[in-house]
Amino acid sequence: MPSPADTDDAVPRAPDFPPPPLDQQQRMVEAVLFASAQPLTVRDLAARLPAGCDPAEVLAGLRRHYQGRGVVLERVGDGYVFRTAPDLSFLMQTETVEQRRLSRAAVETLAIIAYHQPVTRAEIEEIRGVAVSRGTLDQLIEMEWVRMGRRRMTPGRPATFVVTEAFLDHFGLESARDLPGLSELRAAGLLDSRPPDDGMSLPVIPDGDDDDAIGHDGPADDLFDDD
Amino acid sequence: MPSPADTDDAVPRAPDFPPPPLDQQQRMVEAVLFASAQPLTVRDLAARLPAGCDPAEVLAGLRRHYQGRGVVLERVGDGYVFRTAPDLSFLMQTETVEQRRLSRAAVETLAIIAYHQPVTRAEIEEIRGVAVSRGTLDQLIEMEWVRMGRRRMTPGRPATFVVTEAFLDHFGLESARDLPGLSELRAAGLLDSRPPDDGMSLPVIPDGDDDDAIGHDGPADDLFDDD
Amino acid sequence: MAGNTPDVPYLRPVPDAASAGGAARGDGFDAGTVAARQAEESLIVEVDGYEGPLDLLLTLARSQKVDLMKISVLHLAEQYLVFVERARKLRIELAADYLVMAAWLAFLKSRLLLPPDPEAEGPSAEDMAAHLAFQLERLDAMRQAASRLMGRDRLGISRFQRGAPEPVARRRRTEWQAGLIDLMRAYARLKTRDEFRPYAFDRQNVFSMEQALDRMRRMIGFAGDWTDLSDFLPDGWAADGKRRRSATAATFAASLELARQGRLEIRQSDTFAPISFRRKPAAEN
Repeated sequence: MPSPADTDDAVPRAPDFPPPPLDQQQRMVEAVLFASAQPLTVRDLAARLPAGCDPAEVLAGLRRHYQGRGVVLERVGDGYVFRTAPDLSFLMQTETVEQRRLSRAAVETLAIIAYHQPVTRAEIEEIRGVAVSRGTLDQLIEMEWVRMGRRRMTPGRPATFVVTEAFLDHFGLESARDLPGLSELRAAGLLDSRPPDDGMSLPVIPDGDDDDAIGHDGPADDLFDDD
Repeated sequence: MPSPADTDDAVPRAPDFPPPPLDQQQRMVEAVLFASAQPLTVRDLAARLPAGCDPAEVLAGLRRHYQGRGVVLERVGDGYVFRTAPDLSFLMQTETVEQRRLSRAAVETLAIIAYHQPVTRAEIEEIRGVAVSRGTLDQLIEMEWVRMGRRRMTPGRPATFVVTEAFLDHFGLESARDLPGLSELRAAGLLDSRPPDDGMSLPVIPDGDDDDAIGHDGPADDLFDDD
Repeated sequence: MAGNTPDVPYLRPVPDAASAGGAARGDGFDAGTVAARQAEESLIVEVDGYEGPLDLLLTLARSQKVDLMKISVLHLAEQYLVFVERARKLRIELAADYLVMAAWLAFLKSRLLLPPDPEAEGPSAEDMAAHLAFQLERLDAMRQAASRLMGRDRLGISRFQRGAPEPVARRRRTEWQAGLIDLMRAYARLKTRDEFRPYAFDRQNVFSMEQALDRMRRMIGFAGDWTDLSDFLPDGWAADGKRRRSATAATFAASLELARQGRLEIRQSDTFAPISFRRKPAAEN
């Protein structure tokens, strides 16, 4: 078994023991770098390889061999290391996709922004009849379906909200103007036909943060359940 | 960025988004396999690669590419993994993993399970002529070289034992069919399970839980010491 | 197999003096006998290393220096019995399974030496011998397989995994499920909210027939004489118009139900005149 080179050794190694051919040296460097937990320097490699090997030369050849492959030989400081090719780094992650429904508050807020954009938060609250929580708007902005528009030139200069291209993309709309109008919604049967107004409407209940919590059409249905 | 394959998706991915060319797929498989210390199956690979890729197709080419290199692509059961070429082990003193010392009983039991799998504990005892201690099997199971197989459909429904993929990986076997000398042993009838007729079987002393205690510090342990 | 506990070694250690003395007294025998005796004694000294009778048998079988396929089981049985006999002479206490094996082999030996008994049941002596030979060969084969296995290019000894595996980052991405239809429904709901919203919040102003029935059942017992409907309305419901209407309607409906059950009488002197109730006297009985 060849012993590792120990260049500083006082006794020179038998010079009549020729170093392995370059392609064998390349295999050796390849294997050693592959198995190593840390980058290895030329000196590290020389210490591991049989006497007479020339790691520097071999490294250059190895680097060429891996050029354009899925794995590349990188230099890190003084050391060399195999790494996944940078353009393939996307393979080094797995993505788990979680399907979730938007909360009712979020859908309603989104709908209002889509139909009324640019719209201020106060206007959204007026239409929804409840306060809009910071979280709901943040979520829609984070999803990139809603973004801030221009400030309204009214006292307080409130921010407005508009829908984004990503929103149009997701919902398959050319523009927000393509959203069907109320009469179309009614024609499409999307408006529930409820008992007519009996003039007993109540004032809007101002709401705290959790506008999600209100049980919406629950109680109304129950009242008329008893046959 | 290409999204990961999600073959079971109800909505088929845009078919106008063709899979990458084969040489790119090979790079990708190379990168993913190179990054992993454990074998990955074709299915694992497909889950990581862009939709439409066919890892099985590029694996053969990749294997050829690494033939004779310092690092080789090995097949382990259903998986594929890069390992350093065995002839270069002399370079790897630094990486050599201290192997847990296996008792002679454990090594023999392992071999019997590998060659006779699925095999019951009673059958192992019949072959070895001594009781198999719980500890020996536990050790092999803990090392993840052995696992429980199906129960035998015979009276008492005894558990059977089989070897694992980690076993194949450790011993550099593509499959249990590649065990050395398997076909010769089979041809010689030495792997037949011959249930001994009454009066023919040699006495096996049924044992308690810990016959491992026998000869623990005796010579038996040393018999199969590595090196 | 009573008396065999796993902790008991198969053989008690041989006192040094006994074995050394035995070997020393080898003078005078011819060289072959001395070698044979030494071989046997070395077997005994090593007996701690045997993993039971089959292991010992295999070692003895190897000393025949023939292919295990051609082993003489008769000879092997004799070797084993000699071994056990010697152990006894050396005052070595053999474990029970060694003695059981000795008895079995003695039986096999006698069967092999006697002419076959045509009346005998069970396997023939040749079958038993063949099976023993098979077991020895199989154990030997498994031992060889084990050492070949351990001699393979093992992971971490000859073959190595990637020293710096690259981690796979796990990312969780949330895909929000919302279609145009959800959006339009939500908007439609908002725009028509006023049409049905009151019902959602009007529960406090509605006195249900259940509540009215409950209340009247409790009250009617005390109403011995005609009592006006308005006296049955719950506290605080008579002042507000909406609540009064709801409570009046519910109470009247409840009274009809109680009248139907024969527990109550209803009286109204004229159209739009006040309605009054009393407990139906018959209901007392």
